[in-house]
Amino acid sequence: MSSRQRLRAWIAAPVLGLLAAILGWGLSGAPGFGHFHGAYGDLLSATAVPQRHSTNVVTAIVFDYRGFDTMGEEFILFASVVGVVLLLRDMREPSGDRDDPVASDAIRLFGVLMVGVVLVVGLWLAAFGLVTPGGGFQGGVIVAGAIVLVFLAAGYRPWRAFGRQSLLDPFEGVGAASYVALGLAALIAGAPFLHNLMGLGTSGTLASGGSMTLLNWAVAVEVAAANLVLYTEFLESYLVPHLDER
Amino acid sequence: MTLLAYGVAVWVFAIGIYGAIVSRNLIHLALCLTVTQSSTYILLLTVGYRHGAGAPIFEDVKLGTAAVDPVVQSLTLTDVVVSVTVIALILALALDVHRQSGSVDPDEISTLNG
Amino acid sequence: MLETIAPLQAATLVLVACAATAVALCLDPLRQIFLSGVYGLLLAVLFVVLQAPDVALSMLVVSAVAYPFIVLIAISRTRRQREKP
Amino acid sequence: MSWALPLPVAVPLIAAALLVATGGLLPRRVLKAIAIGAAATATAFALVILAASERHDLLHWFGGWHPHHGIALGISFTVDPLGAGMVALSSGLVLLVLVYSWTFMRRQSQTYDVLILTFGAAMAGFALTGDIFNMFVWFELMGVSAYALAGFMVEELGPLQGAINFAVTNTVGAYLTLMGIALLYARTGALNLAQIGRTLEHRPADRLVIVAFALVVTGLMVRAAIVPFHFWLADAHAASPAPVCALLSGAMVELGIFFIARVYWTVFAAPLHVHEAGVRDVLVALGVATALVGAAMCLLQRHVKRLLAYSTISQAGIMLSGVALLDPRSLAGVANLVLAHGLLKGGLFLICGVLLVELHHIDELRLHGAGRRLPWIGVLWLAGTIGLVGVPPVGVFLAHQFLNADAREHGFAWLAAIGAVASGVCAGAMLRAGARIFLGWGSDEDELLTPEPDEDAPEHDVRGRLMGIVAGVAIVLGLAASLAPGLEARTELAAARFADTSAYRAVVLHGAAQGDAAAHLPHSLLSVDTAPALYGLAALAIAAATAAFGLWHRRLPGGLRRAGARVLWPPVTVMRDAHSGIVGDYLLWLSAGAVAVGAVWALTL
Repeated sequence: MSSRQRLRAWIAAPVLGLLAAILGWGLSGAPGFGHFHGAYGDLLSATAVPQRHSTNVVTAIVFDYRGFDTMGEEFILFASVVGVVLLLRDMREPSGDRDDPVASDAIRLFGVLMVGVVLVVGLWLAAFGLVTPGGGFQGGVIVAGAIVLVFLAAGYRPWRAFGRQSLLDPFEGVGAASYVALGLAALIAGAPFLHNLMGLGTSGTLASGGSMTLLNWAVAVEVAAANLVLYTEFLESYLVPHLDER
Repeated sequence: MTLLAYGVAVWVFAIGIYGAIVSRNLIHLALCLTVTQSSTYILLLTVGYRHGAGAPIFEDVKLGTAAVDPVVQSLTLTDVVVSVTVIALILALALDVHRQSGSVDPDEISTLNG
Repeated sequence: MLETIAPLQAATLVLVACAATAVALCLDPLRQIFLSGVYGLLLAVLFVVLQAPDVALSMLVVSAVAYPFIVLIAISRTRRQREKP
Repeated sequence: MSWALPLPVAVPLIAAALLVATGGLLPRRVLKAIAIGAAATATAFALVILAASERHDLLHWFGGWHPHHGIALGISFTVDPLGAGMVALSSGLVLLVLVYSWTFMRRQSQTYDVLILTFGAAMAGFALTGDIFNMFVWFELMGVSAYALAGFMVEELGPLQGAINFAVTNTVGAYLTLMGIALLYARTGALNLAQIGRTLEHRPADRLVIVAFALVVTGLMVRAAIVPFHFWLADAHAASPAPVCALLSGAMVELGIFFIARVYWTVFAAPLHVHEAGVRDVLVALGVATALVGAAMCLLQRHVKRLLAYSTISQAGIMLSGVALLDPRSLAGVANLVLAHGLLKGGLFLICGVLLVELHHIDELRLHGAGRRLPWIGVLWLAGTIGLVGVPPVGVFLAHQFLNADAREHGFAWLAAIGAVASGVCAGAMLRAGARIFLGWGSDEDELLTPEPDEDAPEHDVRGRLMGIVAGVAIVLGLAASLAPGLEARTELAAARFADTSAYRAVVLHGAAQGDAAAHLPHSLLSVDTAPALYGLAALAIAAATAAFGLWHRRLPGGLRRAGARVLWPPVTVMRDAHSGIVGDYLLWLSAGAVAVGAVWALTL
């Protein structure tokens, strides 16, 4: 450790202690733990189910009351994945065959079995987001995880065929675009951006919540594709030098 | 309990930044940032908590039952996604730095001065 | 209800603080990613006892799927090249 | 008209998504045309919104969730002319940058365009939003797009850790802001700016509100590159391609300043009213420190993009000290400064790109005399520099006229002198660089300047002429910013409306109707006197003297040089050493700055 680093560590401790003290001092003016009453949250808890026919108030907020935040959030994910692709592009090799890093048949069998299970869990989470905990984001991440399992199970080549960027890009782009498109559709219909144009359906069922359902699926597609691109990029950056060494 | 809940949030915030300041590895630094960010989840959720209240999900609970604040939960959901993306980007940058300079120690890679 | 859940919340909060400290101060990245997995799990538990199942689920999928994957690859990549200069 | 509010955000975003979706299928030119079309559409809507907002505030509730008995249910875009002006400026710069990059960025042009579009959309959303968490979302989207843009030309640009420093410090800054948002939510249970403000307005600020204010403002000051949160900016500019620099310096930094003003007036003005002096003193001090440190560092650079970056820091300090006066009139000055500086600095960065492709270097000393074959570019450089000085009647002149008049009124008359020194020194450094590059004056060695890794030019064929024309457009518009008829009165009225918190709240929470504000457009309220002209000439003299010193300091008598070196060298060395390029140092500075700001306010307010 250089002297500069040691000095930094010594100064950092008291400085962050003071920062914590200031934060704590401010928080001592906050309502006590468990005694919070916010007008906004209370109002939404009371009105979301009758208004939105979604039993999960959090999801109703995510996709409807504050659906615009979620659009921004989707694009944060989108932009960062595009950014990662841009940054790691030179670590990708142009073309060529590869050996499969996974050799054991037992692992493959396990993988094949798991893919189905994980995929079902992911889709289930995405589908029931408006009713129970879960939603497009959680489901999407898990679906992406399931597809990565294919890599373990069936070997690198089929996974690569699936994970090729040119195949995934349309999914990612269309998922992100359809969120905005739903917003613009409302605008064209003369309503405010992201206004719910569709019937609300029965509370507690899959088709409840109107256009929230569509937004939820748009997010699921975008998140799954974005995560897959992310994994592909990192995995490629890993495999290229790895295989060169053989 | 109030002291504990807010104290943990503040502690996690400070320790994450401390870890980032003394970090000697960009990957370590990225994980320290996730720790710092997790303090915001803890703070948001403890702020919105209410004694004796259930989750704001009325699937098999009667409407009108006391529920914790749903808004902070939706904010935290957004926050979690943001943290993944930022970490992915910083890691990608770290890989590039490593390829360029063969090191991930922030003190070794500096070529800018003044 | 209050009596049963408050100790649980307190215990989880303390564990979360400890785990966060461990993650931030652990200097070996490989051990750190393991610790951060544990930390993610603890956070998920905390969110459950704070009545936020949606957030807990998000935290779980992120810390079990997304983080380990990309971080492990980043670690292995930066390690290998250090060994062969 | 309020239907148009989402469009400056939605159009670039959907275009970005479609570019990714169809990237494999369409030829490059078509993709490029889509990107430019989207940016042009966004700019057009931004201008339409600006025109409409001059009559009355515009409001758009997303999802149609209008407030329920004064409680905001959803997210709103709340637009007054200053917010709309920020959108017009940022969208316009995005459009210029995309046109400019038609040839500059041939490799990876598609992903580059995608990120520029999301960056532009984020800046628009940030300027339009009336919701504090929604602000955070756009803040992060802006960041994520910019981090990637700053780091991607790895082979061509040396200092990649500039992008890392940028990403890490700004991420921590965003967390500080988010902590502040959580504190505000704990007190008010609200996220809409108007509603938070109304909940807080009846009680003077207590510890929670003070700490929340410190946290939110500190996070924004990181983005606005205020000392001691500014370190990332020069590093990020050294790493970024020139057109990205134009966006970072021309719009992103200014948006940080803009939101400090927005959040102060909508939320904190009432509870902090009794403590106005304390808030003002701290912000003025930070602004002055930023202006001077930026100017001093600017003087020491030979990497032209870094030189311009430090001048941006200096200007951000002047902007912050203008906001710090907490008066609509100085706010009008800041608005004018943002407009003129954004265009001029954007244009100057675009010129850096021209230098790079035509002359293959970006280092002032290595370019010595090389610019003689680009006379028009040299003229543009000179024009941009003069515009940034504040010489009547062009460029930032009008802004300084407002700022100085208001500073005098509040007993801060010396701020005018600081402004003249800071602008003068920065402009002097730019003049020196211009004289070396385009005229070959002075020596091609200068031990005072900091050596930096040079950049390599893009290897493909590039049409420098198109790039020069775009840069020229930006600079001419920037010069004309002070001359636009009626602008003076318009910004003054706009700033007065920006600071009229009660009207803002009535519009947002109760849908109150406003009269036609444009009917009240005042004639110029500023008294015409000789002070502004004197100010401009003083700054120009400082600039000329600085440039002359930079070019010919070796000709000074030896004794004088040695004495000067003995006095000046130690502080310069310390300051240089502080800008170490190490991210841990920067985070430490950031934390210490947050502690200082928080502690001073905690103890004095």
